[in-house]
Amino acid sequence: MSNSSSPAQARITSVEMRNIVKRFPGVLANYNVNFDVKAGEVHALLGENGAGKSTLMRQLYGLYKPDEGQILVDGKELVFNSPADAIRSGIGMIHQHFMLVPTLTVTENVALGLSSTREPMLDLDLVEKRVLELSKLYGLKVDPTAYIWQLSVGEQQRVEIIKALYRNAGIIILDEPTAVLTPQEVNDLFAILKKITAQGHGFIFISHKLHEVMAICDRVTVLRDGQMIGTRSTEGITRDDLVKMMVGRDVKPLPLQDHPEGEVRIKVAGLRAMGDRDAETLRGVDLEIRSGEILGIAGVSGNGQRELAQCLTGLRRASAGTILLDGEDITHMPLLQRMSAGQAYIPEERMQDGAIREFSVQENLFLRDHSAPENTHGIFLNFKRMEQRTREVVKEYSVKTPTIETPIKNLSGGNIQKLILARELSRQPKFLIAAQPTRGVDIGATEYIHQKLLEQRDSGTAILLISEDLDETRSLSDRIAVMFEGKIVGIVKRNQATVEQIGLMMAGVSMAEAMK
Amino acid sequence: MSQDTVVKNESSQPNKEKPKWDELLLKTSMPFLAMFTALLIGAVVLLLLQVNPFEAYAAIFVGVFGSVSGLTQSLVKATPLLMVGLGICIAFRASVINIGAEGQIILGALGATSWALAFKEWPAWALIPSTLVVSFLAGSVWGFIPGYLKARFKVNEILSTVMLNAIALQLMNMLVRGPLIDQAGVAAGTYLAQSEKLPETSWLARLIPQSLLNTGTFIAIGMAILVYIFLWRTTIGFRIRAVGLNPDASRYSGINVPFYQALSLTLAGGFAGLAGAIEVMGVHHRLLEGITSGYGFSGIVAALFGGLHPLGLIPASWLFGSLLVGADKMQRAVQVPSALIDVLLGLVVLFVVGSAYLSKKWAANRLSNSKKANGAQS
Amino acid sequence: MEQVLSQAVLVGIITSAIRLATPYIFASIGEAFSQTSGVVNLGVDGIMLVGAFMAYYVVLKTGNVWFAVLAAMLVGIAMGLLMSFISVSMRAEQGISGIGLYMLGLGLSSLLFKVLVGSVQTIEGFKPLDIPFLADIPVIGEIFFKNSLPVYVAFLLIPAAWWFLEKTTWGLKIRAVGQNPAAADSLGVDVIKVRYFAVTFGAVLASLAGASLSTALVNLFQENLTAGLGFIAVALVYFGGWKPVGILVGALLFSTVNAFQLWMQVLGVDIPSDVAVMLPYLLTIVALVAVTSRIRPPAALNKPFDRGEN
Amino acid sequence: GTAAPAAPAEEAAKPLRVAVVMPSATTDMAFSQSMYSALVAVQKEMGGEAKMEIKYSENMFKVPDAAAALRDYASQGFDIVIGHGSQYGASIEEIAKDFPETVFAWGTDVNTFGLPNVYAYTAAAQEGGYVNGVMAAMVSQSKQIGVTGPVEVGDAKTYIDGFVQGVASVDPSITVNKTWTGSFSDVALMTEAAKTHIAAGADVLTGSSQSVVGSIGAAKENGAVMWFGTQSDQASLADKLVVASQVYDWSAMIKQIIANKAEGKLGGETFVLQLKNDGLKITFNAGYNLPAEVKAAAEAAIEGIKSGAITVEP
Ligand SMILES: Nc1ncnc2c1ncn2[C@@H]1O[C@H](COP(=O)(O)OP(=O)(O)OP(=O)(O)O)[C@@H](O)[C@H]1O
Ligand SMILES: Nc1ncnc2c1ncn2[C@@H]1O[C@H](COP(=O)(O)OP(=O)(O)OP(=O)(O)O)[C@@H](O)[C@H]1O
Ligand SMILES: [Mg+2]
Ligand SMILES: [Mg+2]
Repeated sequence: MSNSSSPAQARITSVEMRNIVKRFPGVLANYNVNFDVKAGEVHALLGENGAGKSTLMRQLYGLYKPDEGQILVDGKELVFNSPADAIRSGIGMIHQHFMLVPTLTVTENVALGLSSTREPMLDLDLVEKRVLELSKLYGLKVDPTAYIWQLSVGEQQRVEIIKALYRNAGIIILDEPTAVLTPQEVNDLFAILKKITAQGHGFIFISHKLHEVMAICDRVTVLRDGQMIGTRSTEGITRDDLVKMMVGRDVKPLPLQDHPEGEVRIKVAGLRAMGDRDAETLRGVDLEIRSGEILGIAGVSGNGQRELAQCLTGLRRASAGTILLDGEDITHMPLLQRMSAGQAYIPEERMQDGAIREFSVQENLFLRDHSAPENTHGIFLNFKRMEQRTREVVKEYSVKTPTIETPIKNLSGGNIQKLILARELSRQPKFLIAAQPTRGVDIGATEYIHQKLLEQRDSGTAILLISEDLDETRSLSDRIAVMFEGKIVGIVKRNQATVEQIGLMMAGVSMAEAMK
Repeated sequence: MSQDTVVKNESSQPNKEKPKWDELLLKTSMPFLAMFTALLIGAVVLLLLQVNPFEAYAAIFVGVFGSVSGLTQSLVKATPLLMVGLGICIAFRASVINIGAEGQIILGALGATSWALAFKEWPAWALIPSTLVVSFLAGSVWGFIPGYLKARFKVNEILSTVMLNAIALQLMNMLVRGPLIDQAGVAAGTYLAQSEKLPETSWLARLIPQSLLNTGTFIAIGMAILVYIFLWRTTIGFRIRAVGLNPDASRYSGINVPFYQALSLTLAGGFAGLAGAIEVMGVHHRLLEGITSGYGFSGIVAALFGGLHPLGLIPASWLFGSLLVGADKMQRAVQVPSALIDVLLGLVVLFVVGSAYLSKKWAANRLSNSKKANGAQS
Repeated sequence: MEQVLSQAVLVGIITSAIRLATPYIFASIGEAFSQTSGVVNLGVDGIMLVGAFMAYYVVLKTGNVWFAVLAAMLVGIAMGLLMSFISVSMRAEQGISGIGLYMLGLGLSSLLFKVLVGSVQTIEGFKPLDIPFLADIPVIGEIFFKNSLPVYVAFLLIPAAWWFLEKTTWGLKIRAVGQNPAAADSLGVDVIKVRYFAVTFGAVLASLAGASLSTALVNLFQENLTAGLGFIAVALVYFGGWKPVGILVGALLFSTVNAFQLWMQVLGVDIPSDVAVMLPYLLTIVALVAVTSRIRPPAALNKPFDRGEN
Repeated sequence: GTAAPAAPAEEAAKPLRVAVVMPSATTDMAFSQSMYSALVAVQKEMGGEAKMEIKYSENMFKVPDAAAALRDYASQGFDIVIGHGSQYGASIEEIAKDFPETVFAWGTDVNTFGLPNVYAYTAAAQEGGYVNGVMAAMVSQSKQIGVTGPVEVGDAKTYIDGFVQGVASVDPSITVNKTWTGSFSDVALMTEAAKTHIAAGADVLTGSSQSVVGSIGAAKENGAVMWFGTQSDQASLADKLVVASQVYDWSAMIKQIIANKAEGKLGGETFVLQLKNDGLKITFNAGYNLPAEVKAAAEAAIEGIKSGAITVEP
């Protein structure tokens, strides 16, 4: 690319949004929001699910056009008709769902949309050189020749950052960048952000995790219900203050409680399985979960957690080993049968795997159990009973929906997650697998989901919790199993190990050594 | 969740039920508007051909709606469209595109013909239902093949069904000139590519004298209702729809996705096969070349007109059938080249599919405008 | 049976296959552009018909094949823009709009033929063009270097399309837009524009496919000249895994089997002609079963792009 | 359309109204065109549109549409309604019963269903096929002849059968190779089939149906291969290479039907186009320099068939 291969070019130093109003059909997503960010600072944007954070940022990046209000770059008012305009003005954005083309290489992803020095031919060699330069300058380690599908989530994020820097972005928006990262990756990211900020870039940082905001941000702006609550400096502000601004009340972390353990519910021995790319990713996993116990799995993503969950649910074939549920061998039992045997599953990708957007609340609630005897008359669905049950569940789990016929694509993300939770918990499972149950979910909803999981535990369910949020794992789990390269490195009781010790084990250090 | 969030959600969630009525009106009137626009362009073509468009379009209207024969003809045409369309609907709901109805119609017609000729002496009450079942099975074989290839080998169904259409055509050519050929034609030295006449006991009763309208039309309407019940009231239908909307979530819910995709194609084939049987048993009383009449393709269009809904398909296939009949009438009345019919139909299809987005967008805009006032006050 | 295997027959089969493959290559490469950008265009056959007619008509009236090529390209552009407008701007269900386009093309070409020409007349289209020196090589020259210009162009199209898609900035954009339009959009790539381009370019090639048929291979036009060839061309794109070389293999396979069956009939080999005619279709399906599991379609294929803002 | 403004009505007499429904286009250079041309010729002979009105529906490949068209024409009061396709038989049988005053004619077939108002007609295509075969055998140098066609049915089959007999009558050692493409519209494949014959050594080609125009194109491109046509005069497609065509001339039959009607006879008869009754004609292409002895042999074959000295099996 010609323009930014000359790094000498001036970079923008401030962006300001004034009195932004944005409406969607039936939703006032932003109302009179004022927001600004300067070079050298990290400015946090906080708010519950649906508060309007992403919408505000999409306007800054030219994806949406504001209904009212102005955008000023270095004090000059500009109108963005498309991301191309925003990019040209020096703004970059990294979306929560990465905007990468998996079938292209890192270099090709960076070069996409740029003009080449050798039009019409690509100048991928030049781009690659510059990518390597940037990666050295900011400590962003990536292999430019790798295909995106080969990269870990953290690496993909680094590609996104390089993409923005390559385009000489002065101000970069990060929409929930840490939601998908492991604690290590979060630390790496923060180090990178500090380095880049020091070199005169500014960041907008969206997150639901307040300690992250406190750790890395200079200022914070809170949105609630599309409206601006205020902008504060992070100096001298507490977590509780922020919660109050966001939610309008206090939300306290759950008190940790021990509880009596029951029988062994689930017993996994010597479990092995192949991954998606024809390599063995589960390499002999042994674990036990008792009734009334939450076992948390900690580990850097890609160490077999996904495959473990899939083997347990029956979505992936185990190549060796056994899984016993209440003593019964279910290793090769199809998913459907396992469900009737009392297994439940909250999948990691809730919109992709957990629910059907076009289906109604009721249909989604019976996605798994629609053929259970009580829901059918022969091959016909028993609508009366399903309707009645839906009403009960929606009420019990306070799922906010206009009607039970409403397609869930019209529900907020938090409510969809509650619906999935309701679906899985309301069948009173013996064994529940919960993968990333609160990813991208705001504080209030997170609190609610945690509370429900604990209630379920207390009622005797064995729960396997897979979460990349180590705080969540530590605060909910009775025991924590650390996974590394397809094996369990060690299992510790709650409070038995420090974050650092778990972190060491996640890096592959043996339990004995880590606990020293 | 807390009390506050509940309140918040309530205020930001629009009540989706209220605008339903005008949305529906917009949705239903839009295709007609689009059709009107297409015919307007058609009028220009007619003018270029030195034909008075009013006269031409009046011929369509009067031709179809002005006489019993016009009405019955449109119903005769609508019947196979409806039947094929039902199959397309089922497949589409499972997110499978069935381009193979042409071949499936042929198989159904072949099955019906062979069966009815083989069991000539059976009484009507046994022969008719069994022939229908055989044709359904024959058609479903032609749907099962691409279904199985998709499920087992991930072979794209567009490709395999296109190929199977060609194969079915040759199969019919072969049979209708070989084992199934009308011996009368051989005796007379004409060697016509058609089968012997079916026994009268296999004919579907004609309903109105001097017309081809037969009980097949009722069978098709009955099937439409059955398919509706099947898709929306049964567990299998539920799974088919789930698979079509989100295969991942379906898999995560224990639904065997490839199986239901294959099943939907198999059923689609069966319905197309029935269409073939009705053509043979109700209209021609024998198998002859060109039996599909392109219904395999126009059935797709009819299914779309019907919003891929079995019940919507009933009026839609009738409308589309009327259009086809009317266009023929127009051709005869003003003696324009028959190719003009394809031009008009092509325009109508393009405009109607293109208009769906506009109506969606307008509906959304109306909603947004009506909420603007509310938003500003809050 | 030894006659079947003789060199003359093999040469004959390959020569026929190369000719027969020509329109498929044009049309399939065009469709590959469209599909790589995420748009399934089932209207190829209709575009081919209009292109075939226009080229034919221009040769009939002017005798100039170059004007004919130009005319075919122009109508290709028109048909491509129409398809783009309906499928990309109006976000229509692509399978259906393609069928609409097919009907329009079928009707339009027949109507124009009827009104402007009337009855079948042959024309002097592209003449066989012997490549100097190369044409004199025994066997090879006979097979490859004594064809008409469109045949050469079709085969040159394979590396050209590969180069364009893999090596140019526009090719990169087309690939990206077909895989993840939102990502391309977020980098300032105009998804709509890229798709318009790919669909229209594909339509131009489809139109040229029709022109190659009417002005080089059969030198005439009649109603429904293509006889569904365009649908096979679409199928070949899936077969070829959206790669020019794969498409070449598919087109050659299909046409070789077709040429083979014609030769078998001519040589009086005792197979029913219907079975012979079925052969290419059957074989394509069988071959597909072998290759298909490794092929992944563009992720955004058949998915209209909408930024989500109203 | 054909309907130009009618000439001022000089007479009170209404014109004779004739309607025809055809499976392909009036311009197909083959079956449909042969009927349409005959009708137009008769119309001209009778004194133009004032005397005889012609309406047509072409490309009626779909039988129910054709049936609707036939019925519409009958109910609009047309005097003679022609279903020009063997697939229309069942429809004709039904409709004719409903309109006993209307004359129906259909073909190619021989069945009048025992109805007094239905004519059937067919062409003894094997006769012209035989004559063409005699000539083909004589002009072929390579002793190899190619036949192309879509499918082996109807008059395509009888024509070829006659052709093969004609060839054999001259020289039984000549090989006649046949290819069928399975499609009525796939001209590209038909062209390639012809090229295959040529590559395999054939120097004379023949074939049936509208798609043979592709084969003629191939012959023309080659420049040295001869063609024999059937159904319509195909000389215009390649004026140097078409040797002769068997032409279906339905005009005598049409005139006969009209005359019968004037006498009150509405049907119940089967017409067979034959060389004998001038329904079949062999037209020699003036542009092709046919050796005199070949022409003489052809004429001898024609006479032989007319007189019954030569019998050609269908
Ligand atoms: N394209 C859209 N069309 C209609 N409504 C939308 C659209 N995008 C967002 N909304 C609505 O606007 C509101 C604000 O959404 P937004 O995505 O900005 O929230 P957010 O603060 O980013 O939430 P989260 O924390 O879940 O990411 C929500 O009510 C949402 O449903
Ligand atoms: N097109 C849309 N129509 C209606 N609601 C939408 C639309 N797009 C998004 N939403 C709603 O916006 C909210 C936030 O969406 P989602 O969580 O998918 O994205 P996000 O997390 O805000 O974005 P990002 O990935 O950039 O952080 C959800 O409530 C979702 O239902
Ligand atoms: Mg967001
Ligand atoms: Mg979010």
